[in-house]
Amino acid sequence: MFENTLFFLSAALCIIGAAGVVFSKNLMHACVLLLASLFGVAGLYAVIGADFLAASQLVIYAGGVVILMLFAVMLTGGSSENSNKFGIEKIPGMGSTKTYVFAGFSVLVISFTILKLMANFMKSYTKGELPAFSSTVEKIGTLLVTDHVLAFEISSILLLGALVGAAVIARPRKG
Amino acid sequence: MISLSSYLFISFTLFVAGIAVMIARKNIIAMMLGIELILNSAALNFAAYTRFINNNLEGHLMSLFIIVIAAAEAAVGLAIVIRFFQIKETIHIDDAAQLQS
Amino acid sequence: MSLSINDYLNQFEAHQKAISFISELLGFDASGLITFLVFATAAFVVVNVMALIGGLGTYAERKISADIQLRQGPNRVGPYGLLQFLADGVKMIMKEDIFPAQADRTLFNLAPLLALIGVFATLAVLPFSSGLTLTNLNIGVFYLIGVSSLVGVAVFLGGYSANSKWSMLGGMRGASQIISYEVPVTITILSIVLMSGGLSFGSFVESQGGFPHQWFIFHNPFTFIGFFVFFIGMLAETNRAPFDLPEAESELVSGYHTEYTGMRFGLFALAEYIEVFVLCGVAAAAFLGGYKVPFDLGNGVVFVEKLGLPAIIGKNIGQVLQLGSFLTKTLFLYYVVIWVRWTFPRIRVDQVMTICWKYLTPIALFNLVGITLWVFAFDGQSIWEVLSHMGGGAHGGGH
Amino acid sequence: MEYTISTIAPIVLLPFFAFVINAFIVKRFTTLAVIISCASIVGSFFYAARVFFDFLNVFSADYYIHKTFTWFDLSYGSFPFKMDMGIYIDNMTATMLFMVTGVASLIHIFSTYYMHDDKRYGRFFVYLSLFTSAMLALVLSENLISVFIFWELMGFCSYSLIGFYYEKEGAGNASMKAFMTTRVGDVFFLLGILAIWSVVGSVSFVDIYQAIGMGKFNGLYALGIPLATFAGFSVFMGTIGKSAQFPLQVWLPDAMFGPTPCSALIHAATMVAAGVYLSLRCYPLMEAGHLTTFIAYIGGITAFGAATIALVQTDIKAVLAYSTISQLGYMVLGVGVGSYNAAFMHLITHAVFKACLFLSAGSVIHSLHDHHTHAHVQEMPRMGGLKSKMPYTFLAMLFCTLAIAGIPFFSGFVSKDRILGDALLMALDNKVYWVPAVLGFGGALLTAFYMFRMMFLTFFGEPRDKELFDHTKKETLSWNRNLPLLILSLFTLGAFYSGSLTGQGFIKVAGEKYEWFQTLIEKPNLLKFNNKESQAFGFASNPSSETFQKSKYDSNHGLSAEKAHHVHHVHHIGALISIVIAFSGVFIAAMMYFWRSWNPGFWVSLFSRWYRALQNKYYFDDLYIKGFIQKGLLPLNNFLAFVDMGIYDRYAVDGWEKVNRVMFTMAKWFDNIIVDTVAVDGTGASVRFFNVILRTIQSGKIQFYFIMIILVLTGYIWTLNI
Amino acid sequence: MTSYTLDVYMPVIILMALAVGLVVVSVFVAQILRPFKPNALKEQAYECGEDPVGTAWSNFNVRFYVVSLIFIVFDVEGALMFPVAAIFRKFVAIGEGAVLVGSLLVFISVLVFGIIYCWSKGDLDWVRSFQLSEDQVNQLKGSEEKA
Repeated sequence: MFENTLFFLSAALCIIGAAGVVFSKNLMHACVLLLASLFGVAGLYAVIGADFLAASQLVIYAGGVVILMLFAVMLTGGSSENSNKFGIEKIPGMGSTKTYVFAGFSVLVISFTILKLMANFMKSYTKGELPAFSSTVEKIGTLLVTDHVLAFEISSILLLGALVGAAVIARPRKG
Repeated sequence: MISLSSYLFISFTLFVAGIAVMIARKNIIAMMLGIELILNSAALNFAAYTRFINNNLEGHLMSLFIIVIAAAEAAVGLAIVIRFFQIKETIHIDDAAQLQS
Repeated sequence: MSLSINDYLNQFEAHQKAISFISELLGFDASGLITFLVFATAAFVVVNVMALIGGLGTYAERKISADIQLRQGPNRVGPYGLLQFLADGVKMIMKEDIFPAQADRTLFNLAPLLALIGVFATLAVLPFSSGLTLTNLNIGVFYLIGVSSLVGVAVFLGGYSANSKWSMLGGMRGASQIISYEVPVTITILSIVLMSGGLSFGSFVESQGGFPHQWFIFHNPFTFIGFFVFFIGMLAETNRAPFDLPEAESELVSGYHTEYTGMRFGLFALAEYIEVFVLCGVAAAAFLGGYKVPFDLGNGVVFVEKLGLPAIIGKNIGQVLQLGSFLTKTLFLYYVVIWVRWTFPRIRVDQVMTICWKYLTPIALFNLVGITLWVFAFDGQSIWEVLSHMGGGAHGGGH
Repeated sequence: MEYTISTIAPIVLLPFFAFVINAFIVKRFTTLAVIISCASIVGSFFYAARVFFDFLNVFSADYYIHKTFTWFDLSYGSFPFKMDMGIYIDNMTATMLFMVTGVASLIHIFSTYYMHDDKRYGRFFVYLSLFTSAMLALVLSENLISVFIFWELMGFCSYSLIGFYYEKEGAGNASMKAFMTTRVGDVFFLLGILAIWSVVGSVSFVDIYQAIGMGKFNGLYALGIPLATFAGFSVFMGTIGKSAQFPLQVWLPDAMFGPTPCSALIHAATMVAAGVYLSLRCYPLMEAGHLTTFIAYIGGITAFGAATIALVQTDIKAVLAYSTISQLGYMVLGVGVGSYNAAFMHLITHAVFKACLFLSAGSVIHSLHDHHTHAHVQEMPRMGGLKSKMPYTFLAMLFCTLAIAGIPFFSGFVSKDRILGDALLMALDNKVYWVPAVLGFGGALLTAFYMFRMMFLTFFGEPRDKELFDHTKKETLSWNRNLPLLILSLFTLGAFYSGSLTGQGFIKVAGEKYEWFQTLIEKPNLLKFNNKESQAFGFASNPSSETFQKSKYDSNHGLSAEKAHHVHHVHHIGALISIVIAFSGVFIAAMMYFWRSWNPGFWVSLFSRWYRALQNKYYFDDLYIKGFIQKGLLPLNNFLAFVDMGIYDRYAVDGWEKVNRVMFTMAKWFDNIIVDTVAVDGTGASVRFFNVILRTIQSGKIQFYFIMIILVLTGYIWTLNI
Repeated sequence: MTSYTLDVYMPVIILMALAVGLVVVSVFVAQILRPFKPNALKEQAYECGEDPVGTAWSNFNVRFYVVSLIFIVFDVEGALMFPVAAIFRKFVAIGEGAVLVGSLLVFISVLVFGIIYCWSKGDLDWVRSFQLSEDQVNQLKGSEEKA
C-alpha cells in the first residue's frame, strides 16, 4: 500500500519534473524542476531497495550538481534571455517553435526505436520472485574494495582530473 | 504495480525528455540539464534491472559510477561554459559553431 | 535498537491486541493503517515539539544574550517573558506580505518551502531515544547530509528570487558557505562511520556507552579534534554567528531574506532554528553518546529486576531516561551555540573561506587518516582501553 | 600464525611504492626520496624476516604457501588457456627473501654514503627500489611467466644502472652489451616456457613438478630431441645469460661501469643470483632432461676459466667481477653434480661476502680521489699500504676474502667445500665428472691466489702512488660507510650457515640436534605435489593442518649406513683437499706479493702467450665481434646486400623501368586526353559540387548533429532488425 | 543482514507533507488575517532608499564556481568512501584491514593531491593576492609623496 504511494509520488515528481525541464521557459525554473525530477529518481531508487543509491543521488545531485548548475547560471548572467554580443536577435536561448518541432520529431523517431528494442526484451522477460530488501551499503562497500577496487581508485583519479581541469579552465584570469 | 516495465517506462520518459531538452534548447546550460536527465535514466535502468532481473549488486555499482561520472561531467562542462561565456559573453549554442575563436 | 518507532511499539502485547481489535472492528487488516497513524502521530508530535523548541530558541537567544550583555531581555509577555515567541508568531502572521515587483514569484514562494522540507526531513532519522526514533534508516547519516543540502538550495533561491542586490549577494555567499562547510563536516562524519561500522544513527549510538569515556569524543585524540571541526562546521552550515555572513546586517542589510516579510520570513527563521537543533542532535549522537544513559539504565532491565516493575513500565522508564539524556546533551550544545554567537565577533568573508579550506578540511582529512590508522592499529579500542592494557589494568577508565 | 596477503604483499609492494612515489618527488625532495627508499626496504626486510623465521622455527620442513588468482581466462570449451598469477613460498623462497632484503637494505644504507655527492643521487635510489622490488617479486613468483616478467624488468633496471654514468665513455655500450647478451638467453628461456606450456598446460612451478612427477614428459620428442631436454636446456640458457655462464659471460665484467653499490646489488645479491635461483627452481626439469652433466661442465669451465682471467686483472672491480663469474660457476657446478642444497647455500653465502667485497671496494675507491683527473682510482697498481688508512674496510674485506678463498670456519669454505665434495663423489662414481671436479678444485686454488693477490696489492706493502696515498683521508667509523660492511663481514662466519665451525656438524637448538640449512633446503619432492590444490588469493592459509614437527637432523642424509659412510669419507677427503688447496693459494700469493720472494714477472714471461690471452679475456669479445659479427653477420649482410642491389635492383627493378618507359609513352597520351580532362577535372568539379552540399551538413551546430545521430541510429536498428 | 520493508520511509514522506502543510496553512491563515495594501514604493527592492538600478541577476565572480567545484569533487569522493568506511571495522576484525587501509589511503591521498593543487594555484584564496610590479609600487609611493 505504502509502497505504491511512494512509487506514485516519486514517479509523478520525476516525470512532472522532467516535463517541466522540457517546457519551462525560465532557466532557473528548469534547474529547480530538474532538482524535483532528481528527487523523484531518488525516491524510485528507494522503492526498489537501492537505499544507498537513493542517498547518493540526494547528496551528489541535490547537494552538488544542482547548486553547481545554479551557480553557473548566475555566473553567466542569470536567466535573462541573451542576445549575442553583436546585439543581433537570434533564436531565444530557451528554444522557439522551430526547435521544439525538431525536438518533437526526434523524440518521435527515437521513441519508436526504443519501444521496438524494449518490446523484444519484454517478450522474453518473465517476472520472478522478488527478494526482501536488505541494506546494500555493506555489499556495495565490499564490492568496491574487492572486485571493483580498480574502478574505485580510478574514479578518484577521474575526479582529480575533473577538479584540476575544471579549475584550470574556470580560473579567473587577470585582464 | 511496481514492476520492471513501469520502471523502464519512467526511465524511457526521462531519456526522451533529455533528448527533447538537448535538441529544443539553445542555451548550453539548459542543454546540460538534458544530459543529466539522460544519465539519470541510464542509472535508473541499471538499478531496476538489478532489482527485477538478477539481484546482482554490480548494477548498483554501475549506477553509482554513472552518478560519479555525471558529477565530473557537470563540473568540467560547466567550467567550459563559463570560460566560453568569459570569452564570447554569450552561452547561445549557435555561437559555439566555430572550432576557432 | 528497533528500526522505527512502529517496530518499537510492535513489541508490546497491548499494541498487538489493539491492532487485532481494530482489524476486527473495521473488517480488514488494519496494521497498515495503524502504522500510518503511529508514524503520523509521532511525526506530528515531533514537528510540534520542534516548532516549540524553535520558538523557545528565539526566546532563549534573546534571554541569554541579555544575560551576557547585562540586560533584562524580554520580560513582559507571560511569566519571565516566556510567551514572547507566541507574540512574535502572531505578529508575523499579521504582517503584510510584500512581493517585490521584480521578483520571481514562484521561486520566492518556493524557497522557504524547500528550506522547511529539507529541515523537517532530517528529523526523521534523529535518534531521540532507542524507541522514539521515527525511523532508523540504515543510510541514516548519509540521508541526513543529502536532505539537509536542500537548505543550501533554498538559501540560494531565496536570495536569487527577490531580485535585490543585497539578497543576491547574501544568497550566493550563503550557498557557497553552506556547501563549503559541508566538506569538513562530511569528512568528520566519515571518520565516525569508520569507527562505528554503520551509517545509521542507531549504530553510532550503540557503539558508544553511557559514560563520557565511552563517548566517541574521548575515544582517541583525533575524534577530540574532530568534534570541534564538526561543531565549527555546524555553526557555519546553519549560518550562525560568527559565521552569519549571509545575513550580516552591517554589510548586507539582512542577507538573503532582506525582501522576505511576514510569515515567509518566519518560516525561514523557524527552519534555521530547527536546523541548529537537528545538527546539535547529530553532534550529540555522533560524539556525545546520544541517548545512552550510564549504568545501562536506558534499556530498563534494572527497573524490572531490582524494583520489580512490570516489563512494559520498566522499558518505558528507560525510554524516558534516554530521551532526557539526549535532550540534555542537545540542549547543552544549543546553549553553547547561542553562547558562541554572543561572544565572538563576526569574521570576514575571506576568513570564512580560509578557515574552511585551509584549516578545517586539512584537519578533517588528517583526522580521517589518523582514525583509519587508529582503528586499524588498535582494532577499534579507545585510548582508555589501550592505556589500561598498557598499564596492566592498574589505571584507565572502567575496564 | 595466520598468513594472509597483507603479511606477504608488503615485501614486494613497499619498495615498489617507494619507487612510484620517488619517481615523482625525486627531483624536488631528494633527501625525502632517499629516506623513503631506505625505510621501505628496511620495512620490507622486517616483513621478510618474519616469514623467514616462521619457516625456520614454526612450520614443518615441507610446508609451503601457494596462493593464486586468475589473471585472465580465455578458455574456450575443452581448450584451456588460463593464466594464474600468485605467490609460492617455500623454505628456499623464504631464505632468499631474507637474504635479498637484508643485503639490499645494507646496500641502500651504504649508497647514502657512496652516492651522496653524485648529481643523480636521488635517481639512483629510484632505480634501486624498482630493482629490489622486481627481484623480490621474482623470488615470490608462482609461475614461469611472472618470473619472466620480473626477469625482464630486472634486465631493464640493470641496463639503467650499468649506464648510470651515461656521460662516461663506454658506459652506454656496456649497458647495451649487458642488455643484448642476456637477451640471447632470454629468447631461449621464453622458448623453454612455451615448450613447458605445450606439455603441462600451465607454467606454475607446482604444476610443472606435478607433471614431472606423473611422467608427462616421458616419450615426448621434438625434432628427435626429448622435450624435457629441450625445455630444460632452454630454461638453463636463461640462467647462462643472466648468471653470466660460459659462452655468455662477456657482459658481466663490462657491467662494472655502474656505480659500485649497484654492482654489489646486481652481481652479488640479486640479478645473477636470479639465474641460479631459476635453475634451482627448475631442477626437477633439468634432472628429467638428463642435463646435469652438461650443466656441470658449463659450471666447471666457467669457474676455472673466469678464475684464470681474474689472475691478471689490475682493476680492483674487475677482479671482483671475474671472481663473481667464477663463483657463479661453482653454483652451477653444484646444480650439475646434484648438490642442490650446497648450490643454494653457496648462492646465499656468496651473496653476503660478495656484496661485502664490492662495498669494501667501493669504500676504497671512493676515498681514493685523484686530484689531477678528478676521478676515483680503481687501479690496484696505484694502491698499496692502505691498511693503515682504512682499518675498518680492511677488516671487513679480509673477512670476506678469507670466506671466498675457502679458509675453514668461514662461510665460503662451508658451501664451496660441499659442492666440491659432491663433485668428487660424482667423479668417483662416474668418470665423466672428473673434468668438472678437477676444474672446480683448480678454480679454488686460483680463487685463493687472486683474492689474496688483490688484498696484498691493495692493503699491504708500501704505497706505490705516494701523492694519492697522502691525499687520502684516514677512515673514521661512520654509520653508513662502515656499519653495513661490518655487519656483512660478521655474516661471513661459517657458523651462521652450517651450525658448526667446521661446517660438517650440527648445533643444538632448543634441545634438538638441528642443522638448518640441511633440514630446510632439499630437492622438491615431486610426489608431494600430486594432490595439492592452490589456495585462492587473499584468504588466510590454514597451517594447522600441517604437521609442525621439524624433521630431526639426520646425519646420514637419508642414505643407508654403508653408503653414508662412503659419502662422508669422500667428503672428508674433499674437505682436506680444499683446505690444502686454499692455503697453498694463499701461500703462493703471499710469496709473490707479500714477501716478494717469487717474481710474478718471471711467471708472466714464462707463460707470455697465456698471459696475453688472459688479458684479452680469452679473446671472447674479439671472437664475438670478429668471429660472429664480422665473419658471420657481416658477410651475411654483404650477401644480402648483394642480392638486393645486384640482382633484385639491377634486373627486377631496372628491368621494370625499361618496360615502364615504353608503357609511359603510351600512357601519356591516354593520360592527357582521357584521364586529365575527363576524369580529373570532372572529379574536381564533382567534388566542388558535393562540397557545396556537404558543407551545409557540417554546420557546427550541435543539435543538428544530435538529430543526425538519432536518425542514423534509428536507421541502423531498423535495417538490422535487432 | 536484517531485511526491512518500505515502511521505514513513511516518516520521511509524512514529514515532508507536514512541511508543505505547515507552509500552506500558515500562508493561508496569514492571507486571511493580514492587511493587503500594496503600492509601488513598497514593492521596490531595497537599495538603501535609492531607486534600484538595473537587475540583480547579473553575472558574478567565478570564485563561487571554483569553490562549488571543489565541493562537488569532495562530495562525490565522500559518497564513494562511505560504504567502504562502513565495512572497515568488519574487515579489520577478520584481519584484512590492511587492504582497506591501503585503498582508503590511496583514495584520500589523491584527494589531498587535488586540494594541494588548488591551494598552490591560489584557488582557495577568496581574495587573490598578487605581487605588485616595481613600477606600480613606485607609482603608489609617488602618489603618496604628492599627497
